[in-house]
Amino acid sequence: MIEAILIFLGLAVLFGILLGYASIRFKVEGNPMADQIDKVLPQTQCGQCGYPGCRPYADALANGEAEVNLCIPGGTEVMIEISEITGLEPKAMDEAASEPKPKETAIIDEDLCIGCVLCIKECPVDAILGATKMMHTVIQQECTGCEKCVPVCPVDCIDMIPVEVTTKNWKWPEPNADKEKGK
Amino acid sequence: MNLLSSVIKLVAKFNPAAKRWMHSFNGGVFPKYNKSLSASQPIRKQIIPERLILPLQQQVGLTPEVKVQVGDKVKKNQLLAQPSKDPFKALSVPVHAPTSGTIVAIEPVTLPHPSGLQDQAIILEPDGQDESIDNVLGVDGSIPDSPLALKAILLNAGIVGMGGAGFPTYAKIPNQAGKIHTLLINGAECEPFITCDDLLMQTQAGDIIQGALITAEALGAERIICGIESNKPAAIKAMKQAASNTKVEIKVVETVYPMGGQKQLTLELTGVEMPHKAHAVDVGMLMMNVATYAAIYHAVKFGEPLTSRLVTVSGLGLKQPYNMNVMMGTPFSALAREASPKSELNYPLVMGGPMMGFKVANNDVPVIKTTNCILANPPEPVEMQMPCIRCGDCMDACPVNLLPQQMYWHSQAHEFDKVEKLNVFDCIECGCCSYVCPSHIPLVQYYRHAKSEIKEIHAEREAVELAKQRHEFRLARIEREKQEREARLKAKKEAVKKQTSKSSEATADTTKKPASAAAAAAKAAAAKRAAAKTKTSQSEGQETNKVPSARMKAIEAAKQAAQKSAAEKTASQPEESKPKQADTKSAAKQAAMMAAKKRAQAKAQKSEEPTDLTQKTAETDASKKEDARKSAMQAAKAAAKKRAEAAKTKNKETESLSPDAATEKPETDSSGDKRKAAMEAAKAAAKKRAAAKSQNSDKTEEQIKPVDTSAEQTETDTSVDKRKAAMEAARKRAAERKAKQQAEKQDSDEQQENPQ
Amino acid sequence: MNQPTVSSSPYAHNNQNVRKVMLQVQIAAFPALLAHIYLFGFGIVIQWMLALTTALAVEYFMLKLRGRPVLPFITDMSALITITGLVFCIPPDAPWWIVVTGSAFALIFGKHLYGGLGYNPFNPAMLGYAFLLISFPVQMTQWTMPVEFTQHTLDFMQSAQYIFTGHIPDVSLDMYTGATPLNEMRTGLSQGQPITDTLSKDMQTTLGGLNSWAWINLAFLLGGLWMLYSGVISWQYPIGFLGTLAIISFVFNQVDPELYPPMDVVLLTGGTMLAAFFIITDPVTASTTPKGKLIYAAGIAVLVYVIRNWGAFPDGIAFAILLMNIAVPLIDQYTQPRVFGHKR
Amino acid sequence: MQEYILILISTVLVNNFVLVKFLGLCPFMGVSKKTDAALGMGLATTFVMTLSSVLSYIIYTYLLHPFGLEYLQTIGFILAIAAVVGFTEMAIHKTSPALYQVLGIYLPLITTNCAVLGVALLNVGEKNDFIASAVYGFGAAIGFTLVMILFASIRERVDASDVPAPFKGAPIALITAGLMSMAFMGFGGLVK
Repeated sequence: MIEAILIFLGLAVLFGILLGYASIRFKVEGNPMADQIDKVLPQTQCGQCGYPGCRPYADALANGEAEVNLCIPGGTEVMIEISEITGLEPKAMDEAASEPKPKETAIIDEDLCIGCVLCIKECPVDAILGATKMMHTVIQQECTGCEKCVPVCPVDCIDMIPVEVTTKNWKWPEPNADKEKGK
Repeated sequence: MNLLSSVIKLVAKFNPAAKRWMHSFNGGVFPKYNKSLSASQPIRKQIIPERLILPLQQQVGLTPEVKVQVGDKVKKNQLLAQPSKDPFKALSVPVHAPTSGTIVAIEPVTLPHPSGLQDQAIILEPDGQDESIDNVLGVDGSIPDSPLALKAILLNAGIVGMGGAGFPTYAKIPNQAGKIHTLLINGAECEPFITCDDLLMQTQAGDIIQGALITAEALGAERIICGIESNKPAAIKAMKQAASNTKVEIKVVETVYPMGGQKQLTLELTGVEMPHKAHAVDVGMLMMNVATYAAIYHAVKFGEPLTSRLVTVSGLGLKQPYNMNVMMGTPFSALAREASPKSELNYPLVMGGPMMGFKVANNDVPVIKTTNCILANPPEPVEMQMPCIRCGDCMDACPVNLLPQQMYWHSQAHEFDKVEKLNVFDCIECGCCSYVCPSHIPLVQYYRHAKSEIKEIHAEREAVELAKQRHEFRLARIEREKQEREARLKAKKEAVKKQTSKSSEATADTTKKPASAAAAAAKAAAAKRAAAKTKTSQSEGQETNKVPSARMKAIEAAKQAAQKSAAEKTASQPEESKPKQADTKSAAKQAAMMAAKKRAQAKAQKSEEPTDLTQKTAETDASKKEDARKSAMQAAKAAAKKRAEAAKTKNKETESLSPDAATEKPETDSSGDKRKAAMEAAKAAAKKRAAAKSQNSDKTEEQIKPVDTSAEQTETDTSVDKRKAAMEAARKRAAERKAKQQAEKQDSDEQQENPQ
Repeated sequence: MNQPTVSSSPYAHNNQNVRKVMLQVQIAAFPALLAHIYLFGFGIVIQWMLALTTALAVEYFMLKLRGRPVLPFITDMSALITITGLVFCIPPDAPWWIVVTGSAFALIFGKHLYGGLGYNPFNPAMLGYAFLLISFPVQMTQWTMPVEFTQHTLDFMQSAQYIFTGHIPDVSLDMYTGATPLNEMRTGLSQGQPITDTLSKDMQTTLGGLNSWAWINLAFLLGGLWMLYSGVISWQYPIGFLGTLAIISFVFNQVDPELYPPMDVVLLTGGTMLAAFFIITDPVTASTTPKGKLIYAAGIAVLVYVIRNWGAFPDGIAFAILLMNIAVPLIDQYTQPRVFGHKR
Repeated sequence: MQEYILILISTVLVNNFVLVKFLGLCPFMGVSKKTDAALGMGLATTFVMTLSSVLSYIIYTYLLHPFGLEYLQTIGFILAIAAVVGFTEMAIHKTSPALYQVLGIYLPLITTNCAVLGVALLNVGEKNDFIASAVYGFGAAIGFTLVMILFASIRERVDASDVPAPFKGAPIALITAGLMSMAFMGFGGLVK
């Protein structure tokens, strides 16, 4: 009996020392998970997740403080990717966000704009140009379509318009996308 | 060699696949060529249709700018549209009138494009006279002595690759002579049905050879090799005859599809396998289609722009297929009607051959520079698509050695990263795989779909990265501004304290200080500033109105420089790479915004009076100053922002600053952030200018709306050298920025250069 | 039709289709079928019809259950190829439920659960065969003795009776069933009898110098050569398989002829030729890159030889093929050909 | 020498831990969605298995057996395995964060991987000597890695297939595993 206790005590101490050494030798700084999540997020900086931007949400996710299904623009696809990274259970998205929307950008109706600069302050990527009392303009290819500027406009002059299809960005449709597999 | 080929021919009788051993690239197919349908017919006389449709948007590059108006009478060869930007970078070519007539409309029409989308086009109603302007390009008929001279002619003639890709020919040619050692002539018209190159070689062999010789001369190329498929004996004979006594070698190549592919024919003719992603220039070889060479000859010798081309009108649905020298813009339906269709043309025509062409969305689409064939094949019953049985026939047929069935497998499962890894971008979309597929899977369409998806994924990834950077930058800026504001508030409080104590003592002393104090607190509450200013005497404004206007000029100059640099950024891209449309757009947008801002500025000036009233401030002067100052501030900020954007991740310190501004505002200079200082200076300047304006040129300001620059000029004749210095500094800065940007641009371009 | 669906080039086709390919394979199996009937009696015809009925029923139900169009897929003849491959592996006078369960298992688990034609990672015929071999070893190793031993074969009715009832009145069946040569070699070896002895005993009764197993194999070879000629199958499969098998068996036979059978016996016994031309050439489950095909075929050959000589089963064809099927995705991944313009 | 080769063949092919003994099915199903992850998991398990089978041999032969404490072997082995796994986890976390990320929860799960404990226990049961123990553990791990990679590559292919809806995902993976197991029966009898 005493041998058993001694042997197992010895083993435990031995392994404890080994693991203790390893934890010092192989110390890892930082949380690589947040970076990884940040890469997956759509970077619209829309704040619809309740965090002030994509990075804060990623940090919160990495620390296990947030749900996986908060990213509305990312939709189900991003949610699944997040759950794969974090190892959390995938959760259903809100109904509105389950289908990814076609990409839209904000367009300011320049006749209506009163130049209040409210939208400029709101834009998370500095994609709106303009000055007080002057008409504002959205830099189209920098707009992430976060829609943050839409509610703040006092005269409702901002519209979300789907990106126009031209011969340059036209995509070949997938063959038989309609029939065959009803995925 | 001969023995071997005869043995192979013998084997091929038993096993058709043995024919594949005869050529140097993998695979290939042997479709029914049906070339005799149109090749046996003589070239028909040109028809002048009721109307010509000339789309502005070309295969690649930017949309050129229209130079005519609706109702204009034009003559043949007259310039109708021209690239607005530096054409050497815009990758688009001018559009010329194919015949004389009237411009009846400029409106969107369906394009000859697989998408069937619409875009702007010039509609020309021919008058039937066919009056032309001779030598519209103004050439003297001599051979251009440098690649640049040749490129200029090719650009003005609007010549693009006529084999199919439609890439502007001038853009394929390197700027220095001697870069190309071998010039290749592509006479391997491998698509079934098409015979236009065949007939061109038969009838205009001399022109083609001359065109090649001209090009070789200008580029300093030593060898000229022409590859013609063995199924065009008449063309071979004509070309051999025309090439005798010249350095042009005529090589007969095997008849196999896709022998006419650029890389395939290059390998066959020279034994050089072009590395993927490499351009012709990289291996010192340049290949062009026979029709392109003929067009070069006509442009260089006679100054004729490219306004017509030989087109094959063929197909099983036509009774009398033919070839014709067709004017650009002729609707397909008009040409098909000429060939007396067997039944009503209620099925879509195909532009190009059956292997690589596409069905047009509307049979009235016009002939464009890349239209080599109009095919009318009545629809056949489609075999049902079966699942892929991985038989590997597609792999055996693929001329690029890809694994089509694996690419298909992943494409249909939407695993696009794997498709990309299988080198889908090396696919030339020749259609061999679909042709042999026993399961009748539209493989090529899967790859096209996958390619556009992958491209979008990449673009999105880039956009995400950009958005992230911009957001992070914004956060940093907000943080910085917050800190600075606090610091400034503190400084200002002290200043105000001092000031109040001083102002009671001597008014003369304060003339300078309040200005600087106010400038430092440019972002602080307006009321406070107004209060501070009311204390200062009126003379301040008058006194400073000369110096600040110079500063204001500096801002203007900086703004303009920024604008210019933005424009140049797009323009100065390396010409062999396709320009990022986005950039040019953004430049245009920014320019537009500048204009808009100026207009708005003017407007704001105009509405000063009513604002004043509503604001109900005691001193109208002060309020005026404020309005103008605010707007100027915003403008300066915008300029600064743009500058910041350009510099982006680069370190901020390197940015040099106008020494004037720095010395003038020692307080702000100490803050360390030079850009900030510049902004500060600009703001101060603007404020002073506004003050000056409000006193000196109220009336002129109120009148100007569209041309405020001129108004500004009138008031800024003073302190010339200061302005010069400021402008010099601004220019330097702009140049620096430009260089940086260009470097970045080039980097990114190299990375994302289209592998095709 | 206001929104015409965009269709992509090419608009030409060489008019080959899956059905034609399958039909050619089926035709190529005919010489072997005829030889089989002559040598082993009509048992195989009954088995084949049983399997066909089973296949039709299974295909119909599975397609219905999966909600796929029945007619085009039931007529693609892939099931026919599967059962043909399977039937040749089953003793001609095995009980009826053997072939029924075997082909049902092959088609359901081997094909339809993976999504039907084109998606199955395992060769269905061999899956069915392996399944039967493991589940019913006794029935599967009791082969009908060929005609050179029995002098005459069972006629159609007798075979049918035997298959369905398990006995035939007035006929002693012991003389009609026995072990295959491969099996005999194994038992001989385990009893300390050298291979040469077993073989020479076998060779006492021959048909024109060859036993009937060799004849069947030659018939398969004939059909296979025709398929090669008509381009239905790639040359890499049979060449890689037979070549490797020949080399290994030659080497081992040189080392110890007592223990290892000679090359010609290895090549002409069991299902060697059936596998070489009909089973491993099934492109769905085989590797498809040019190099991969050779590796795949050679791998099967090695495994066949290993299992035949040292394993627990007399003929390792089924397991060898299934094992290489498992490796196919990896082989494909690592044997991609050099793409034009790319360096290795 | 021949003995070790036979042990190797036996553990890798004939008595494959996953497909014949049906041990370690949890990571076999869990980490086989991607070939890279499967390879990583296989390598990690190889490390753990070899080390733990040697360690458990030492513990058993020099500590438990002399004192007659054989009845405590399971708990002793688990202690050793847990320590090795903990060490491996930290090492991977440091050296290959990507792999660490990919392996996710399955890395700590090696601790309770029945294959690892199985190796240790079976090894003792086989009465192997020291080198044989190492070979046994290593062979078992190689067999595990081999079928992991093969299975993962097949799964990648099957995932892109038109599998009927009720069989998508785990069901078809289990069927595939079953069929693979059937194929591995072909190795039966290679080693007596």
